[in-house]
Amino acid sequence: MKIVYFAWVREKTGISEEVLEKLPDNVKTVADLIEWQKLRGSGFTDAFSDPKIIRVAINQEYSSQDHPIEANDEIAFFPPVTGGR
Amino acid sequence: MKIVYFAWVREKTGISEEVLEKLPDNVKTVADLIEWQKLRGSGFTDAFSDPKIIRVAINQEYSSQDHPIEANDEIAFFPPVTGGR
Amino acid sequence: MIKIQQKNFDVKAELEALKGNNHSIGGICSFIGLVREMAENKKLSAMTLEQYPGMTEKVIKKIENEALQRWSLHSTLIIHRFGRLKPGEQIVLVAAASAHREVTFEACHFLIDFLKTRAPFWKLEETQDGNSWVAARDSDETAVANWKHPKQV
Amino acid sequence: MIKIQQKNFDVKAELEALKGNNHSIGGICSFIGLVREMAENKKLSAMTLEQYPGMTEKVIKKIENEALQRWSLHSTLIIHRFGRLKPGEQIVLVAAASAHREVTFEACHFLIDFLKTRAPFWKLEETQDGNSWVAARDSDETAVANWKHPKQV
Repeated sequence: MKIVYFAWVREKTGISEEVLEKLPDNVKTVADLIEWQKLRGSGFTDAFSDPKIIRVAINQEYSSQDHPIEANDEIAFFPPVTGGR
Repeated sequence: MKIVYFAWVREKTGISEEVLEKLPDNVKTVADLIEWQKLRGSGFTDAFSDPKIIRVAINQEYSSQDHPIEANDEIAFFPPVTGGR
Repeated sequence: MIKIQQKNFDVKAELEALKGNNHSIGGICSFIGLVREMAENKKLSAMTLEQYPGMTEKVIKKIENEALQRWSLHSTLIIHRFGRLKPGEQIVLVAAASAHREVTFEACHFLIDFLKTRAPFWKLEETQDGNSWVAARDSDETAVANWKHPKQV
Repeated sequence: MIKIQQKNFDVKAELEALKGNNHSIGGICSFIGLVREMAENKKLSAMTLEQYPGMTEKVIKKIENEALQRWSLHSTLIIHRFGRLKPGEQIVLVAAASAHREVTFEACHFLIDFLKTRAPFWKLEETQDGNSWVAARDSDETAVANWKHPKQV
């Protein structure tokens, strides 16, 4: 599973992208993944402390946090977008 | 009095601008002037045959046809405008 | 800024001049009007725009002033050409610059709607069937009437 | 046409390319977004736009397709820059070309509203107080929600 981070989520975790080979069996949805991220250390705990303000994309499509995830997915975590002008 | 003509009003009268030194005493409004114009010959009769489709400006301001006219006025006759795009 | 001219205009240069060195501008909405090749079912070879010199500037100045009163704008630009133009050529450029994007759209739309129905220009179309003056359209008057009721932004 | 790029763009050249040789286009409405010097009450020295390469193009392609389905347009153009930009610099150019002016305004406005709330870009502002990420605004979500109810044109 490839995970990418943007904006302040990237800054807090200190990682822009990573590949996770194996996740615990009970991590089945985006929400499960967020709970698991919180346990990875201070930067992650801080980044994911309030899941409501985190946005998610699975394979470059916006997704809700109750969406299931699969081993080959590209999961992105980021704040609400602020493009345009 | 200076009179200017635009678009098909100009084409029909055959005149783009003219200065009239003296008008009959009973020509007091734009409408009176239009009635008088009709009597000036075939081109004018044609141009002013239907006053409803003629637009008027007095001293470069849009005006209604019941507006009084004065000796020093610049009176313009033209079709509805079609600028812009 | 108002320019009534026969020659063409350079959109980039004109919009840069509109912006100037003002770094509080967040957006510029612009509209470019072009000569269309087809006029109803006839193919146009050219179009000639006649104007009322002097009155044109006065009328457009009023339209511009109304836009500047109605919205919080940094600047507006209206360039209208006259003379003989071929299909594909630029006729008109209207632009509005402001801190916020919503008002640039409103103001630019307002300017072109009023230009269309108030500025003393007349269009003569040349087609294979001869020349004819373009008639005013009711839909343009309706567009202007709609501005009298404040729009929801 | 969609371009996600670091370098600046030339509005004239881009709009001419959008128009091409199509003489059935009657108008082009465009919006240029610029970096503002003041961010709330702080003076900006620069702004850095971060994006999600790949997803950006996908999302914008969808927005463009929706506009092309919704209105009768000849072509649309969306250019969005990323990287570090100074106050006064161009961020985004959106344009819509059509036979008729009303739809160019509607479509161009739609494109920028959706770009603002859907395209995966994030803005980092640099001020004398340090760097901070720009938060999303409720008013932008409201603007998008309004497009779900067909607007009066």
